[in-house]
Amino acid sequence: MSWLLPLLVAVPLLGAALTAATDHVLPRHVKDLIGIAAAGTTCAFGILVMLRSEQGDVVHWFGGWHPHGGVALGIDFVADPLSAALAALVGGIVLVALVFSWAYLEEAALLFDTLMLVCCAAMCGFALSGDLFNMFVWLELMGVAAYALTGFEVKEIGPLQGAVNFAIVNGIGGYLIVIGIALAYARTGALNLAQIGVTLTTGGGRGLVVVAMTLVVCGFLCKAAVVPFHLWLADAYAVAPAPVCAVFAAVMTDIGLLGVARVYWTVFSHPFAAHAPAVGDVLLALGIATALLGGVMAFLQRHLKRMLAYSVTCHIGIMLAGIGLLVPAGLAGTADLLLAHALLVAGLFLATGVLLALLRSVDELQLYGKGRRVRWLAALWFGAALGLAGPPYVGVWAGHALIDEAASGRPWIPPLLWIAGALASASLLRAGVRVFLGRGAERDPLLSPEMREQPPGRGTRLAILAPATAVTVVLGLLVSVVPGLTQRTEEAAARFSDRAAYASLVLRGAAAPHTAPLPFALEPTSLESVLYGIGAVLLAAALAAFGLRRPQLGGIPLLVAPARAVKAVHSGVIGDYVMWLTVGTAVIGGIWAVALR
Amino acid sequence: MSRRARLAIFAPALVGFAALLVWGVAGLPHFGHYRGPYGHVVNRIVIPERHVSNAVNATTYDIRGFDTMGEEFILFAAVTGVVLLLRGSGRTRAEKDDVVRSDVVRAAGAVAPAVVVLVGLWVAAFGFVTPGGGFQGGVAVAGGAAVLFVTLGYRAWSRLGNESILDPLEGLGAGGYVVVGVAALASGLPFLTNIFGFGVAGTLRSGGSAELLNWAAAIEVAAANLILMTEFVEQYLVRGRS
Amino acid sequence: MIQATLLALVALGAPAVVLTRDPLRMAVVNGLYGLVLVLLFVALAAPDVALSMLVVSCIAYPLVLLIAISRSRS
Amino acid sequence: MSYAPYAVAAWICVVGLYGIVTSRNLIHLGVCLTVTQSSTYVLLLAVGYVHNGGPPIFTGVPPGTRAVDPVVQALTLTDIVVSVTVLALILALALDVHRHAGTIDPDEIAELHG
Repeated sequence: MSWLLPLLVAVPLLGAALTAATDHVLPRHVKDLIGIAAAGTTCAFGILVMLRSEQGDVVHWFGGWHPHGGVALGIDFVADPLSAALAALVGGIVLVALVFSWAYLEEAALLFDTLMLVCCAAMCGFALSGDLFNMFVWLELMGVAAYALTGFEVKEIGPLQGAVNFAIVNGIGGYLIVIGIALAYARTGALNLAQIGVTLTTGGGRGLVVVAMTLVVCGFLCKAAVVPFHLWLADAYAVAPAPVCAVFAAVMTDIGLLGVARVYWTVFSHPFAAHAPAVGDVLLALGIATALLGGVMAFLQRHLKRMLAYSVTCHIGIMLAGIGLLVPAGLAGTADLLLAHALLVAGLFLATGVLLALLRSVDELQLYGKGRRVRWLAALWFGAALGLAGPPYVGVWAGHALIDEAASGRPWIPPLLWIAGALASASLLRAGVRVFLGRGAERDPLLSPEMREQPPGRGTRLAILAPATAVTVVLGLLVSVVPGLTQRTEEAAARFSDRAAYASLVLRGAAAPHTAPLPFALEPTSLESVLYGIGAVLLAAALAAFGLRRPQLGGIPLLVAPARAVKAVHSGVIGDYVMWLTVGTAVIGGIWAVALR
Repeated sequence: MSRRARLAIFAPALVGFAALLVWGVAGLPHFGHYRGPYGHVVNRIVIPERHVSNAVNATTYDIRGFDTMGEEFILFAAVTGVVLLLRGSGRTRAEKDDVVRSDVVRAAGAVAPAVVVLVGLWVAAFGFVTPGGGFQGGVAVAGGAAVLFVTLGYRAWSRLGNESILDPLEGLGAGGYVVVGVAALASGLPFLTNIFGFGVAGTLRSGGSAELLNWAAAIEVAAANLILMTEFVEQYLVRGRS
Repeated sequence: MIQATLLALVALGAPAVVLTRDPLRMAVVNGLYGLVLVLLFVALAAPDVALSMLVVSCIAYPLVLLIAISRSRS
Repeated sequence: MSYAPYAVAAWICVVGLYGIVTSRNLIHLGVCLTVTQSSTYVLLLAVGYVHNGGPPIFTGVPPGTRAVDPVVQALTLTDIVVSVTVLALILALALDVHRHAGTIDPDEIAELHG
């Protein structure tokens, strides 16, 4: 079965090479079919690997270079249920995006499939890789393909600026990771995650390990767009074509979080075991700050894609907080949340594509009341927006509930995360009411206009766009009621965070003991999470109503001034972004330097 | 934010960042005291196990050959991206004049780069024996060819730079690397396993199927760089006309 | 001794590149910086890397940079 | 000398970052990125160096000769490819930005965007 692992990367890469080589020979729909077939195969293989890995992690050593005496020479892929599920999700989302773009992007499809497939392969490779430098390679590959996809609409300045900021911030993040790798390598003489982890369990060199962790984690946080590394995200996601945004928002951002979780549990959990709360609390604080800031910024947008981009930032923060709790339940919550969020936000981005195709705009105020006749889209929009708040047994609720459980010792954490999610939902609901129902104030001076986006050609086929969007949203709403999902993610998260078992499997081939099959049932949940879910929906509705009425209520200076200040920080100037990146790295490193010494 | 404000926040942050880096490198072993084990093991085994005398290339195309596959695709994706950005910018492909008109310059320009191309091929061929390999050779071939065709004239250049030759070649180089990997998989071995056995150390074919990967990389790198240079040179020529 | 000298040159070269604000001059200084790096890599017993850096800093960087600069001035 | 190469690598990284933040020209900024990345080459190669070690190429030398670490060299090769590709992409983006905005000063581009 381990032969399936390399195919998760090889199939999309072969598809990419094929579509590029035949760019001038084959007609467009043949290339689209190649792309769709490659993405579909990746998704199917990912699901197979995920099912197989439930009985035990699967390892593949490239080139047959098995480790000798605890020294790993080659590169390995390790499929545990979480990473295999992420690879399957990547394949699935890319599949939906390619199907959507088939009917959406009319003429500009030159080399589009090629880059999407490369991006898909890179995300799968990153999810499965068990080698620190190999992770960096996939991260760079993902980035290079993504920068070009962002600047896809080269006729306008917005996409170009977004791509430049994206490329520079992520490029610097990559260098931080390489410096961290060099430090870890000098200390351990290894690049394999398991081997680095084992070697770091002995010996001193504390400062070096702290700095290596800081640099690698900050590098991944650049990709995940966590405060203060998040500024590039909205610039890039607001401007890329809708199907590209769906892929970026649903899976590419979250890949950075997987990187953080992976290096923490395989490498750094042991050297800092005695100070684990100091490591976790920094991640937790960053997560909460990101979630709240993302929610507030989403509320201050009128450009729908920019709003969605900030809602991604918000949920990334919630997920990071789940990881920062450093317990398997928190990680499991993050995984469930990631799945539901990926499907819902991909659906919402596709919905903005439909809006752009039908109504020629993605601006909340310009579209005021224009969406009245598109009832099906309204239903999907409101459904997805509510699903992101997490009413009981809908959408992201199951993930939130697991995080609540993990944070049981610290009751102040869950409300903050629920409020942040409600803020993001509120902005989407507010936009939905304006666009689809035509209610509320028609102007709001606090929401500044953004660049217009060129609508796609007239040849879009709604018969494909509508089902693609609908399937994604409906699947996302159903994640919380899949029987047995919660138990399986919890089990998978427990294995993901078991450093010793991972190391002995990778370095000595020792398989983990077989676990009993898990039931297919809904797990009983605490009343608390049900109440939080209801509360979040009510709060989101109230905030949305406030947002609709705010201009009539007159200026509330206490709110307006801070809102403008927060917006001013997101300036679009790359120098500012890199400055904040440096500040973030220095501060995180400084805190860890003091706390972990 | 004004430039002054940005610098005022940046300066202390940069000092902190620098302090962090210094603290990190202070924990390194003294310079010149690499402790291993990874590199030492690789140096010990390349000749007995792989019959390859250049340990760097054995690492690049065999032991860590999978990294190199990703690397080839980084180049592939970047070139695809550049093509997308520069070709898609709505400019027409007009007939362009040749840049260099002096025959003497042309003759000199034809001989010198031809030598570079040959050196590039040599560098790529002997990668498993001496320093060099697919990447270095590929860039040299592309660079030589680029100068050659700039001096020989744009028409000759655009014939070579024609996407209908270079794009398939690039796809072939990148895809070929994956195909070699899948071939091993199809014969029941792990991805990218060396399936052709090993040659004699110190000779041209000492790498086994890693040699194939080396050539796939050379083709990919040469084609990718030529496409890249074509796109940029066209930018220059378009300006010369307008 | 050779290593120390080359390291010092690299340490001076980096700010020289960064502080040269005129792009054309910067391209030239960057080429020189690349050559010093090549020599340093040779001194660090890394001929393969030196060769890569050589082809990159003599062929790829200058061509792409010079054209970009000439375009951005029109 | 025992820590000098590491210090030089850290210095290059800091200098490059300074250049990126203060840059007023996207082409200049792209080159500053490659300078920042060159710190990683120096660090990687320095980390794998062995005193009096030869290059890890064993053509015509007796087996067991002292040699430096080949792995960091392979990593540096990949790193160099990454830097070339990122520079090419940023320059291509800069050319398109110039075509549409008439400027490649990051501050001015952001103002245009609003």
